[in-house]
Amino acid sequence: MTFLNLLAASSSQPTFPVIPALVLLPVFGAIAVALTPNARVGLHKMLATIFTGVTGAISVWLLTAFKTNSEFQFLSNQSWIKSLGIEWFAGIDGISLFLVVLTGLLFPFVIVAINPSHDHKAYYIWIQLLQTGCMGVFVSLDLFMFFVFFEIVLIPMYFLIGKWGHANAKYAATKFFLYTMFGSALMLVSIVSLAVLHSQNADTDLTFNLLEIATNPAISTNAARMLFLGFVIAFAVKVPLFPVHTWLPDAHTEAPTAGSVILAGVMLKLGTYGFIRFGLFLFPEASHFFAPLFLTLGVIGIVYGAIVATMQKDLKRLVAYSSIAHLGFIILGTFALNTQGIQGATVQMINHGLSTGALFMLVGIIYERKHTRQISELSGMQKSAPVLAGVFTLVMLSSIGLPGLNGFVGEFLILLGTFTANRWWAVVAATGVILAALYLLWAYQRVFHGPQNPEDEPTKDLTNWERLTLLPLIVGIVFLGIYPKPMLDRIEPAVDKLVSHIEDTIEDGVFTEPVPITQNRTSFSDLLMQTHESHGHNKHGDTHHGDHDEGHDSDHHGNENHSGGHE
Amino acid sequence: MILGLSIGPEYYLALSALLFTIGAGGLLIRRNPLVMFMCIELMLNAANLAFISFGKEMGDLGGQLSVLFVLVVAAAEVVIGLAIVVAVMRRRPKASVDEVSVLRG
Amino acid sequence: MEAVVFFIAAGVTLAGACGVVLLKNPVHAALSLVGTLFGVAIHFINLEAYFLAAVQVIVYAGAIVILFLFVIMLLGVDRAESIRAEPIIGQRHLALLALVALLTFGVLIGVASKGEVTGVPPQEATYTPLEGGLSIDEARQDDTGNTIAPKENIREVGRSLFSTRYVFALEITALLLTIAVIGAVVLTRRPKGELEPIPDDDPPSIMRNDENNADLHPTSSDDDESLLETEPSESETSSAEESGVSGE
Amino acid sequence: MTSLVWLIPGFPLIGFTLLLIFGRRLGEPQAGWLATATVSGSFLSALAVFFGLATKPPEERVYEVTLFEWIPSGELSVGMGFLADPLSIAMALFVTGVGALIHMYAIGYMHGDPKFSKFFLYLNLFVFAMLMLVLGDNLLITFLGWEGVGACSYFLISFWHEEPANATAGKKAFVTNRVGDWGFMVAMFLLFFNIGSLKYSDIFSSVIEADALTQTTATGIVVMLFIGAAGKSAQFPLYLWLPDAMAGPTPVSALIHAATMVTSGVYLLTRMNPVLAEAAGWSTDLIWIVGLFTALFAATAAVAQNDIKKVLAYSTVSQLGFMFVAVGSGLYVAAIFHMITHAFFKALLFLGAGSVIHGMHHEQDMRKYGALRKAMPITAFTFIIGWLAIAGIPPFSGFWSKDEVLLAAWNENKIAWVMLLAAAVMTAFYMSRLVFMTFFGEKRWGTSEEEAHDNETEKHEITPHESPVVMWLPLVLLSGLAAIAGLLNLPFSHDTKHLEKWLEPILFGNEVHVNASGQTKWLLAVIAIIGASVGVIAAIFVYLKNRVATSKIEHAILEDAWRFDSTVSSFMDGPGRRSFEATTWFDQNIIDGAVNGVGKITQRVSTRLRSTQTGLIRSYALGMVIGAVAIIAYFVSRMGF
Repeated sequence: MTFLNLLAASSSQPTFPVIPALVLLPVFGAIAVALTPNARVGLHKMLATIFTGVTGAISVWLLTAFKTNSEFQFLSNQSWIKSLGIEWFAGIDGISLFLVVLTGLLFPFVIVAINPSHDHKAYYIWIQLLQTGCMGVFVSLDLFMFFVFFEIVLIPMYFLIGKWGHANAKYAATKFFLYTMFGSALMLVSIVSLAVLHSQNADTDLTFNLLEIATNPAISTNAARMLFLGFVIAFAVKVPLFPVHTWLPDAHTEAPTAGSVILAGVMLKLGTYGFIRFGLFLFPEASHFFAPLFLTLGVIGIVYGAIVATMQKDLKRLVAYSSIAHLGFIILGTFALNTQGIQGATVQMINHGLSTGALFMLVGIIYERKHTRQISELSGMQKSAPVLAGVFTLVMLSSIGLPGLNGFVGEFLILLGTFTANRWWAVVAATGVILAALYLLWAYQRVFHGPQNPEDEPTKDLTNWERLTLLPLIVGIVFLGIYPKPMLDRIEPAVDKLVSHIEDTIEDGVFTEPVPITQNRTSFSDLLMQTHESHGHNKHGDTHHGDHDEGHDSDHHGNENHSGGHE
Repeated sequence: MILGLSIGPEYYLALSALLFTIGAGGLLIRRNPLVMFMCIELMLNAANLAFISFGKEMGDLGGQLSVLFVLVVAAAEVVIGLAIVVAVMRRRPKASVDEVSVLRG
Repeated sequence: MEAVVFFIAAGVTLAGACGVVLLKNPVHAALSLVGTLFGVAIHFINLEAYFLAAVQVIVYAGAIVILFLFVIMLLGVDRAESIRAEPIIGQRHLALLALVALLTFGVLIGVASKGEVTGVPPQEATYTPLEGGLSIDEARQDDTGNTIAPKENIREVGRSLFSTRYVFALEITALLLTIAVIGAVVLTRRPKGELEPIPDDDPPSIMRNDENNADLHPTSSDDDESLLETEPSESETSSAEESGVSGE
Repeated sequence: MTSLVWLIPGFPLIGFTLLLIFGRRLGEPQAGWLATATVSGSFLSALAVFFGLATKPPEERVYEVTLFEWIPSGELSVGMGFLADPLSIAMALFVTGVGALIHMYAIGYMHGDPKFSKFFLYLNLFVFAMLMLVLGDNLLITFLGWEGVGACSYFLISFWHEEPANATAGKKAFVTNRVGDWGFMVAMFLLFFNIGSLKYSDIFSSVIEADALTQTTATGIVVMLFIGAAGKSAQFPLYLWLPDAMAGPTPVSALIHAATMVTSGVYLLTRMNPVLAEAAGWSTDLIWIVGLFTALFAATAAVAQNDIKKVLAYSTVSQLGFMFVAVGSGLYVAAIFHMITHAFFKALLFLGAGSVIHGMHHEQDMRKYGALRKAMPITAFTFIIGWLAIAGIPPFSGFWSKDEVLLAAWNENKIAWVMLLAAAVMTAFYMSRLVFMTFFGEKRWGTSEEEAHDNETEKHEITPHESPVVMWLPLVLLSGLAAIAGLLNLPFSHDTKHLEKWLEPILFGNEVHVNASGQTKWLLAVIAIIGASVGVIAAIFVYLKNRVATSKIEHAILEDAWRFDSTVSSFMDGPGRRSFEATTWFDQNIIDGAVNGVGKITQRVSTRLRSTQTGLIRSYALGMVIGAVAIIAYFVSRMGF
């Protein structure tokens, strides 16, 4: 029971229930807004700001309270559904820390900066529920709890897109919802069967506890691979990864500015975070086995997204495709399976949240000025709106990955890690850097450079309020570009632990020898029986199945290693 | 010779099967709601007959008791059903069952 | 002797049933239903279920059929209904098939498995009275030996009704009847104001009409349409205040 | 004093921040003076560091300081650190020196521009980035500067962005540079993969002592670095952006596209000389061959240009080719020497051209010039010095450095020497052409204006005038430097080779030693002088005496540089664009179409199924009965008879 040790280790943490507060405050905020009369729009906004703001403050306080080590901290553990071993088990480590902070800060920022076009009350309720969902995903260490939050997120986003979106909002929202639901259905199956198989093979009672399952791997390789696929398909849709990405441009284009900012800033990270926390942590062998596939998909995503982005006519669509390319980078780093790669991926999540979020803000501002997002209808805005152009340039350069701005740190680490893992993928992926410059600069030139067409009035420059709201993002972009060390230091131990976990698993051969792929296409029932009998062999220790037996021995051995590693 | 032969349960069961079939046929063919209800009663009676003959065969009183309950249920069902029929007929006086085909009143 | 009674009663029952199904006039149908019910009652007596036979006559023939007649008279639907015409396509043929099958199976169960219909031989059943309920034979032992008397049957039924096994079901039925009464009252209460007749919407496709073939292609709702279009139109028609950003 | 090294990039950074905050309020001249002051400040601190190093014995002339750790991750640890050693300080000195002069010049040149302060903002940022590039103590800091100068050159080229051509030129420059940066990044990955660090000191120690690189790896690294260098230093196929980059204001052309940024490729290769030493021969050969080809190619293109700045641009490309020849053949000192002298005289030429353009009211076509030496004497005088320098006439600086480069080519390969000499002759020719068309001959501006459209006001406007003092003072200073810079490295004896001695420590003995006797050297030098004068004389015949029709020389194909640029851009607009559009179509119709297709199929099916829900009670009843029959059938089938 290594996670019990973790609990003991975390006993020095403050008794104040940080994480429940983080997750539940927005819900209270939503309730509070719901209780106020419809007409009091200002009050709604104030309440939402206060509650999300307090959440943000707590998340910032986490930064200081966080001890730089590889353990999960601020653990909170409540039994939820005893009979099924489902519990509320939440904690934060270096990987999730900054995502939590990003979630905590981006929502109040969006609430303050952007006002909905109509239905203020419902808007503020939904957006706060959305924050709860995202927060819950990033902190949950229980598979079932994770799934619940992973699904909760869909509903507010569906309404945010569908109700406050643009012309085709209904279409986009429906597509988004169905597409992501399709993925998560597979994940639910995998979660349940994973828990069942684990409890059967490890002779424990049913548990969904992530640490427990991950640190005592007990399922056969084939089962692990199947379940891994079940998980990562959900994540791949959420990220979104190359072949299943088409919901993203529609959702981004049709969503209101706030929706786009949150979608790019936080929600896409649910997928990438899931890849790291659940894909890699639960199925080290499988993720190592499937790494080439996902590296390839990541590279395709980078180049392909960049190419398609170049040809977009709609500014928002262009940014959406650019974020497909960025997320390709994140996947690449994740499946490099080494420190630089995963660390870079984690950093890149934050960076992408900052820069793409800012880009969507700016596109929203432009749309508000010009009432169009068609690049062809915009021209020469730099002359009349220099500050807007300057801010756009900065954010664009950070998105291109200019050294000294945040985008570069993540990209460089990812490419470096990928190169040390498999060099050719990195070499190809590095061309994405060229393409990024191509499409963003071209779009910038068409929108901001060139002559102003005389008939339309000069564009209004950024108001002081807009400058104020954009300031935090800009500060973050510059600071993380120049001095990312604090962030990297906090992330590194957790990443190192994860990497060593993967390496141990692969080297010790904790898993039973894989049977040929042809037998890999077995139904889950067959898998169940097969793992069952292999388990039976282990119990009786009869030796006419060499591979099973060896696997079993090293299995125990591996367990000892892990439990030792956790004290 | 008829006097000679002893009437086992199978006779009753055959009879109830016949009765049930006739009732079902009426239910499927007639369009007058009231008549359809009567057909349902026929089928219920067929079931009762089967119950009792089985009960006798097994020497258990349970059959008879379940018939009792069936009677009660049938009564309740007829009451509600007829009430519905009355309610519907009030809206469209010459309704055959086929015309009441939407979940709207 | 038993056989004679059986066949007469069976004749009455089946004749009544056929009457119910075939007679055009609901009133006649109801009357022939009475015939059937009496026939079934006779069978009950034949099967030594005296109490139920009585109940059958009283409740069914007495209460339910009268209720039917009341409703018929109330609604004045003593009009003829043409059994020749069948509006639903294929209803008759399918019904015929199903009924034949039903009958064969019923007869199969009844006749083909002569002897062990229940699977439990009588002699065993005799000595294993199910808990709560009282065995008929046991009741017979209890008397002086001649054939069982009606009052015995009634007493047994009553006793086992309130035995641990059935008492709960009894309560439930009481509740059910109460609910039924309330429901009837609620349903038949004439609502205030003028009742607008239900709009005649086109009948379903399998009805034997000609003008409702259009129904084969129903119109899809908004979401369907938006899903049907392959690619969102680039033209941005939404107005200014639909873009979320605002400066104050 | 060496510890002041961080001040060198510090000053421009301060200037940048101040201008960013107060730039608008400072307004017309003050902003410019502030920027100039900061750059001169960093020049002074560079001098201080230089003397600090000079006082030490040669082997200790290395000073490293790390301000803070920038990117730590696993075994990778990159510090925000500076490296002061002979090479970097030499670079820093002429970057800041020339930079300060150009800043001062720009005050006059940008006079009256609405975005005056923003211009100096960018200039300061550029100088900062350039100094980071030069002074960084690891490849990543160099890369930071590398990308920074690229971004600044993007800003400055598209400074007057209302003109679409300028914007396009800026974008082209950035993207083309990015292609080079790709090579740079891959080279960094290879180095880290094999050595585990990006710090120069670590790399050199492990390469030289531990011999950490196999030859193939080193070759790969060199090729990748060369791709990066070619992108930044405008070598053959990646030179495309430089001629277009002339769209920027002339001080920018002088600072970025002549003196400093474009030479950073040479700096990088020189800096990495231990790796070059490890690499296979063909990779270094590739470097000098490409350099040679570029030198010839650009020289031929320069012959036929009519835009004064285009001529200078192509000549810059060509001169950079010279430097690469030197680097490729292992004479790093010659490369650095030529880099410095070139920085002086090319900056001078650009600024002179700028002053001409300024005087001619932004008329850049040389065919509309002529006989300007009376109108603007100082400009003409300084320009002529620059011309003699680049043409390689002794005793001006260009002669000495170019002679070294020619010697390098001779040392490498005789044919290479011949071709390079041809390039040098052409250089002399087209530069003389430029000078004659601009300052000598009969004036063509007044008349051309009249026949264009006789309009009194324009005719008055066109009268050229000498530039203000802030503009001609830098010209004078630079002309002085261009004249005497040869003293840095006179080939007569080892004592006069100051630069070589100075750069000794950082070359780790990788400097190739020319195996040619004294006589050969003298002979080569003489031949070089003869070649230069031949070029000049030929130009005199063609452009002063008009013995030969210019059309014989200025072919159209030369004018647009063998149509290479147009071919590439037409390819980009044609097949390239079409392939992109095809991909987009694929995304919209195949991938997204599949998704929507699923949705449509579902709808079709459900529409069919919906018609089964008729609402007819009796058909439902029929369904029930059939179901009952089925169930009974099942049980009957189970019932044994």
